[in-house]
Amino acid sequence: MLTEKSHLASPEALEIRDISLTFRERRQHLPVLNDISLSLPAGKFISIIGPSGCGKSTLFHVIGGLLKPDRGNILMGGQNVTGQRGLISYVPQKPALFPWRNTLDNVLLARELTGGANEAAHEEARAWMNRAGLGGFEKAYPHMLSGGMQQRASFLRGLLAPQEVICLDEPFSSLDELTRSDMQRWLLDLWEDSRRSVILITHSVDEALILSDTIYLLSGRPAAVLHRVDVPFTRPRREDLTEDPGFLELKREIGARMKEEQRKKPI
Amino acid sequence: MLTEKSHLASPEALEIRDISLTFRERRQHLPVLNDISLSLPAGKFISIIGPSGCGKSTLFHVIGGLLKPDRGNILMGGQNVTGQRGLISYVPQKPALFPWRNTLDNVLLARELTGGANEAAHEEARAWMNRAGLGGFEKAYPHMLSGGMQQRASFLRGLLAPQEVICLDEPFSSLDELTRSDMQRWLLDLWEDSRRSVILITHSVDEALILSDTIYLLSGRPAAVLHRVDVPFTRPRREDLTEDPGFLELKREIGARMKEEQRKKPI
Amino acid sequence: MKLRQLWNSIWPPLVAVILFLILWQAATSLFHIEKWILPSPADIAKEASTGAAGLWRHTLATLRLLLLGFAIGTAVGLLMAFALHVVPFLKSSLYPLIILSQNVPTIALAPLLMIWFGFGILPKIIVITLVCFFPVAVAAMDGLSRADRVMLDYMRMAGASKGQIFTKLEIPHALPSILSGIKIAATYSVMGAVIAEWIGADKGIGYYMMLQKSSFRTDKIFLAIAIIVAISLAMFGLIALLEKWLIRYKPAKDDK
Amino acid sequence: MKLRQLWNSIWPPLVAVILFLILWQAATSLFHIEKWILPSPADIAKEASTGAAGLWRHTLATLRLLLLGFAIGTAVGLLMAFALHVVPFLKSSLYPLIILSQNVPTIALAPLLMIWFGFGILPKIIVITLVCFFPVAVAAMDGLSRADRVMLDYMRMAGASKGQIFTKLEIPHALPSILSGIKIAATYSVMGAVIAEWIGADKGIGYYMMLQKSSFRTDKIFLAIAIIVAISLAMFGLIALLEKWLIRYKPAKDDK
Amino acid sequence: QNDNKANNSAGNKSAASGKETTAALKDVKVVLDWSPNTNHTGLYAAKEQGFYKEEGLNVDIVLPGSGGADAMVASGEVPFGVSYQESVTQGRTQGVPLVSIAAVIQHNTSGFAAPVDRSIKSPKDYEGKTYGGWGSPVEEAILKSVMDLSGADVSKVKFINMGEADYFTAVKRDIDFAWIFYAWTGIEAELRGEPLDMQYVKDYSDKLDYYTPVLVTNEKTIESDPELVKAFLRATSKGYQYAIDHPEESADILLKAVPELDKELVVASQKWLSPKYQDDAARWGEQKREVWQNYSDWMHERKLIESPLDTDRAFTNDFLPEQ
Ligand SMILES: Nc1ncnc2c1ncn2[C@@H]1O[C@H](COP(=O)(O)OP(=O)(O)OP(=O)(O)O)[C@@H](O)[C@H]1O
Ligand SMILES: Nc1ncnc2c1ncn2[C@@H]1O[C@H](COP(=O)(O)OP(=O)(O)OP(=O)(O)O)[C@@H](O)[C@H]1O
Ligand SMILES: O=C([O-])O
Ligand SMILES: [Mg+2]
Ligand SMILES: [Mg+2]
Repeated sequence: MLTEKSHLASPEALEIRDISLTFRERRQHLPVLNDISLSLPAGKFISIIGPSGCGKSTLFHVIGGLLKPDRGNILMGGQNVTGQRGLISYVPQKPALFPWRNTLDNVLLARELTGGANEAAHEEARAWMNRAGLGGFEKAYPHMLSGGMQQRASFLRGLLAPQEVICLDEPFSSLDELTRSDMQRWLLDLWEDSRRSVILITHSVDEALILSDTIYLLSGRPAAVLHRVDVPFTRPRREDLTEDPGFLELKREIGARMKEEQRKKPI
Repeated sequence: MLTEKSHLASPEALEIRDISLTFRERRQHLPVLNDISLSLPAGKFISIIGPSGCGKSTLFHVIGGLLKPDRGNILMGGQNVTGQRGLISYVPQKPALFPWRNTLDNVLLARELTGGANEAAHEEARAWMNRAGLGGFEKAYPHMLSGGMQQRASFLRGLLAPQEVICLDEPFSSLDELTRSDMQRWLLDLWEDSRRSVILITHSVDEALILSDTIYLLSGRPAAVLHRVDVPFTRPRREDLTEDPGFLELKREIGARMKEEQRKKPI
Repeated sequence: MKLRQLWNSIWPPLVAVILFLILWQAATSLFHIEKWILPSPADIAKEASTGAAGLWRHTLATLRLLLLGFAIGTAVGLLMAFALHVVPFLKSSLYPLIILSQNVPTIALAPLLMIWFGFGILPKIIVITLVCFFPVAVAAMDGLSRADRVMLDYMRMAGASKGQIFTKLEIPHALPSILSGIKIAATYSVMGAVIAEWIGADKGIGYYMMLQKSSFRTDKIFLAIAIIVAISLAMFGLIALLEKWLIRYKPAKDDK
Repeated sequence: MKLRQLWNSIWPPLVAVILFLILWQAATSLFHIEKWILPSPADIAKEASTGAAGLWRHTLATLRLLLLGFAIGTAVGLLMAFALHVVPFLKSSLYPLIILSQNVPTIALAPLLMIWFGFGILPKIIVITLVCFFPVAVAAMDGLSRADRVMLDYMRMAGASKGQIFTKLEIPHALPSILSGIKIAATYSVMGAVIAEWIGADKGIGYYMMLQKSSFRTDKIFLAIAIIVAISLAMFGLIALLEKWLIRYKPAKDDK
Repeated sequence: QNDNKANNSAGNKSAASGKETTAALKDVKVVLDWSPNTNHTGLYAAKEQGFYKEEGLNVDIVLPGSGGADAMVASGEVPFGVSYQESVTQGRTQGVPLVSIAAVIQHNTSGFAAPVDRSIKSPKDYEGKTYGGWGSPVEEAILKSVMDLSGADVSKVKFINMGEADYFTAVKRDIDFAWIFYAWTGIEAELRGEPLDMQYVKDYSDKLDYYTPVLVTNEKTIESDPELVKAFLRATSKGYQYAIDHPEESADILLKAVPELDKELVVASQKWLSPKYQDDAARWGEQKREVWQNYSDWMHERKLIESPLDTDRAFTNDFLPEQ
């Protein structure tokens, strides 16, 4: 039925259909994803919020083809791509920079993988590193960067990858609020320019509300979609949006829903 | 002179005096700490806020004796302990769990180092893991934990260490807001019970205001103390403190100061 | 399920070995290679079925020698690596002498050993030890010195003593390297024992081979080699099992 | 500054070697060890000063042989490790045969090599290759299979092909292991060349030693050993330099 | 413990033992030159027949391994060993205190051998052929002597070092002829049905009829315990006499002591060799001064040794039993 519907509608950039997954290690079973469905229309920005350990990163691993779900499918542009890799730009939760590459080469890695690490890419990477406060650290190895600097390098690496769909797993968690909002604004600018489709995991309701068109609230483990929140604010979003009463109201509502859920299943 | 003074006053749990440090790698010099002084009175809770990459973690490394400052001293209880190790309980920015130890054994590591990993410690660790939502993951290896779960394990490891002074480097950055405030509340409870002295690095002004007696704002690299903010709220702090007008005012003020600083030196 | 896993790890090498034997058999009969140049597997098997009884004694002697030598060699290699790792000055100064120890050929060493230590088991153990300790020591030192920086920093910050860093971080981290060195040493220990027996023995596979060589009995030499190979494989397999058991924490390569 | 670093890395081994030589000299004169059992360093030095001219030719021959053999052995070891790593089925099936290759003693192998390949350089290269490839292959396979899980997951998620994972992640990650294997192989290659020369050669250090053995010129044998050791140390040192140059990214052990 | 062992074996062979006492036997080692073969039969026979025990000796026959016997004996680690005239000569000129005390075989049974299909009938035929050896200057000098005496040119022989390969393997490829002991390799060729042509080196010059192998001891033992040397040689001489008189039984003794040896080869070799131990000498083990002198002169002339040999100290017949 669902399949029928989506074939009629214009294809989504990314559609996640009834994904379930259980980790099996020896005799232990840990159900992590429970019938998750969500969709990312082309050119849109969605966010995922859920308690720590509920299965968000695991969901990304399924989208990226790293893990095979027990049930359900991943569709991109209407095509079943479950288990296929290389279709998304990915910013992992841990920076995972390669210690033997300097920061510039790390930033260029994803571009290299798709064969586009030419002179122009180098220039672009340099410019972006400057923008992200990493100017002068092009030749520094990852162990010489601070935690937040590593995270920014990883973020740039993901942005420089050419794929349509971008999956960001808590990309700004180690940044101070100013650097963070600077990065957010920049991400929005880039996104508005290129109209790529973004899916973001975040623990910050503010961040989700500022950036996204839709927010999916996940339950505790095994993660299921608890709520889908459409963010009504017009774009481009105002700098002072966070003080808008509507914003605060929505924030409070999301907070309440999460709290309610967590009360049912304490973390 | 300064030395004289502190000998007269009651000794602070931790005092940082005019610490300066420059990273020297081949021909490159990177000044990171610029004459930093701050003090942590016994039984108090202070926070450090500063832009990403300014030198906060480096300061912790100096306190912990991992790095030798170019100038300045670290004092504990009035004694010069510059370069001495093992005097603090430490929660690093990256979890740094040992992949060959299961989570329980990782949590017990710091206790083991001080020779106190007895049956009681095991029980305590188990209870705390339950409390932190890690119940059932005692035997899981770190790679089987989510990012936030690893962070919580690392946090517990630090709490279980017996030292007087606790240094926390962004311990809650990967946690969702509910889990985070749960951990914060718990940390406060523990601290109020045991009256250990805590120094916390955080990017969240809310967090700093909720938890600490004093907040130090650091400038961009090389980090210097920009401002010292005494937090006036009574303890125990109310749950709804974040909606208190005084709280919001102080938060806005800190935000403004940081913004002003960052405008001078763009990240 | 477990049985199936076992079977899955056994059949590929089994097939390879059987294929190898078939090829060998085919080659010897196809090219009419004479038995005293290169006996066919069938010749060796025949020899084994008739003349194996006497070999048992030699096999046991060699086994005893090599297990003792391997144990001592591995222990020496580990202890040396530990000492040299803990005292960096020792490491930089003694490394040349360690390499030197690998470059004294048996023909120069054998008379010295015999003169100093007589005909007993001691000179033989020394030879095996010399062969075994080196790969273990090099691999262990390399593994020890490559402990993860972030974890090392944590340990130092947490006030871990040198000894604690060593036992709780560096050793567990170096374990895979060490086992890789021990695997190499296990393989060499068998040849080491054979060579040790050449420098003077009155039993053992090495002694047996020497006698067969002087009687031009190539088929018996190859029977001895088959036994050596079997021992080597067994040793390697045991270390691999030990490795699986010791290093359980690793994610299966393609889990889920 | 740089000079001082160099000096700091040179003097400890120098002192150790000199101490070793002094002890040796003292022992030989203290215990009246005869020259034909164990010559003293002074004897060897005297021999070197008078009789070294003729050795140059042999040294060159051995050097040529061992460099070629070492290069081929290392290449074979690496290629084998790469192939076996990329095709896990190959790995599990061929491992026994690789171990087998380390268990065929020279006395059985030499005649076969001679019959198949004659008396040229080829059989000798084969012997050195057999000696060298094994530690390289084992160390490389171990290093390749231990690539960091988080980075591996990233590479897969980012759509890296098997080849890209191999060249951009697994190889750089395995490099320290590989170099550790190559270091072992370099040390062995020298003895491998000497042994290869024993199984038939008309020049080279191994050949020279054999002749001196039969005319009781122990001092000349030890002179040959000194040359072997020098070559070995040089090889090891070169690999260590290469390692320093290739693996620059590591934090200095005690930076700041 | 030694007493016990001695008593047990003595009990089994009480007939052979004249002095059935509990007096402790003296432990003595003899180190061979190579793996056990029919050159050593007399030693095994003397042990098995109880001749050593009669002399109050408990003899242990040990293998030398790759180190060789000479260093063992010269250093005093082992009192007796098996060596060659050539080694003793070279060793002594280097200050190695070896002394030859008996010739195991009277005449040199070594020579150059080739499969018959190479049609090498005399040293003249070596020209244009390939010789497989181990690259020592002595080989080359011997070959040159032999060829010179037959009016052939040694420079027309191609030398190859065949290292570990044996005669049978070597002649399969590239190599035409090699230097062998007939008693072992030649007999094996007969047994295999691979007939060979052989030129014994002794047939070409008296100087090359040197002793190979010989029994050796070191100067220290001679000086400090001449009675031991005498006793050892008395028993050994009986052992070789037994081997001369009973080829088949003595072959069995060798095979029993070293069951790994090839039976056929040992028996055939023993039958061939037994008459050659004493041969034309007055008693087994006798060494002639001119043999030592001739060969060392020959070596010195060809610069194979650096200084002339003090012949009289290199060997002695003094410890052989009286006729
Ligand atoms: N080992 C090192 N070698 C050279 N430079 C280093 C090293 N460690 C840190 N730095 C530099 O020191 C500066 C401060 O790093 P630090 O980790 O202290 O920052 P931080 O304030 O903790 O930042 P964040 O909030 O991002 O964690 C950075 O610019 C970093 O590049
Ligand atoms: N390889 C694995 N094997 C077994 N269990 C795993 C594995 N990876 C993750 N898990 C489990 O799956 C659950 C979800 O993990 P996941 O990393 O997806 O959480 P998350 O939602 O991203 O949390 P966080 O916000 O803390 O990053 C956790 O309970 C974790 O223990
Ligand atoms: O943290 C947990 O959700 O278990
Ligand atoms: Mg996650
Ligand atoms: Mg930091």
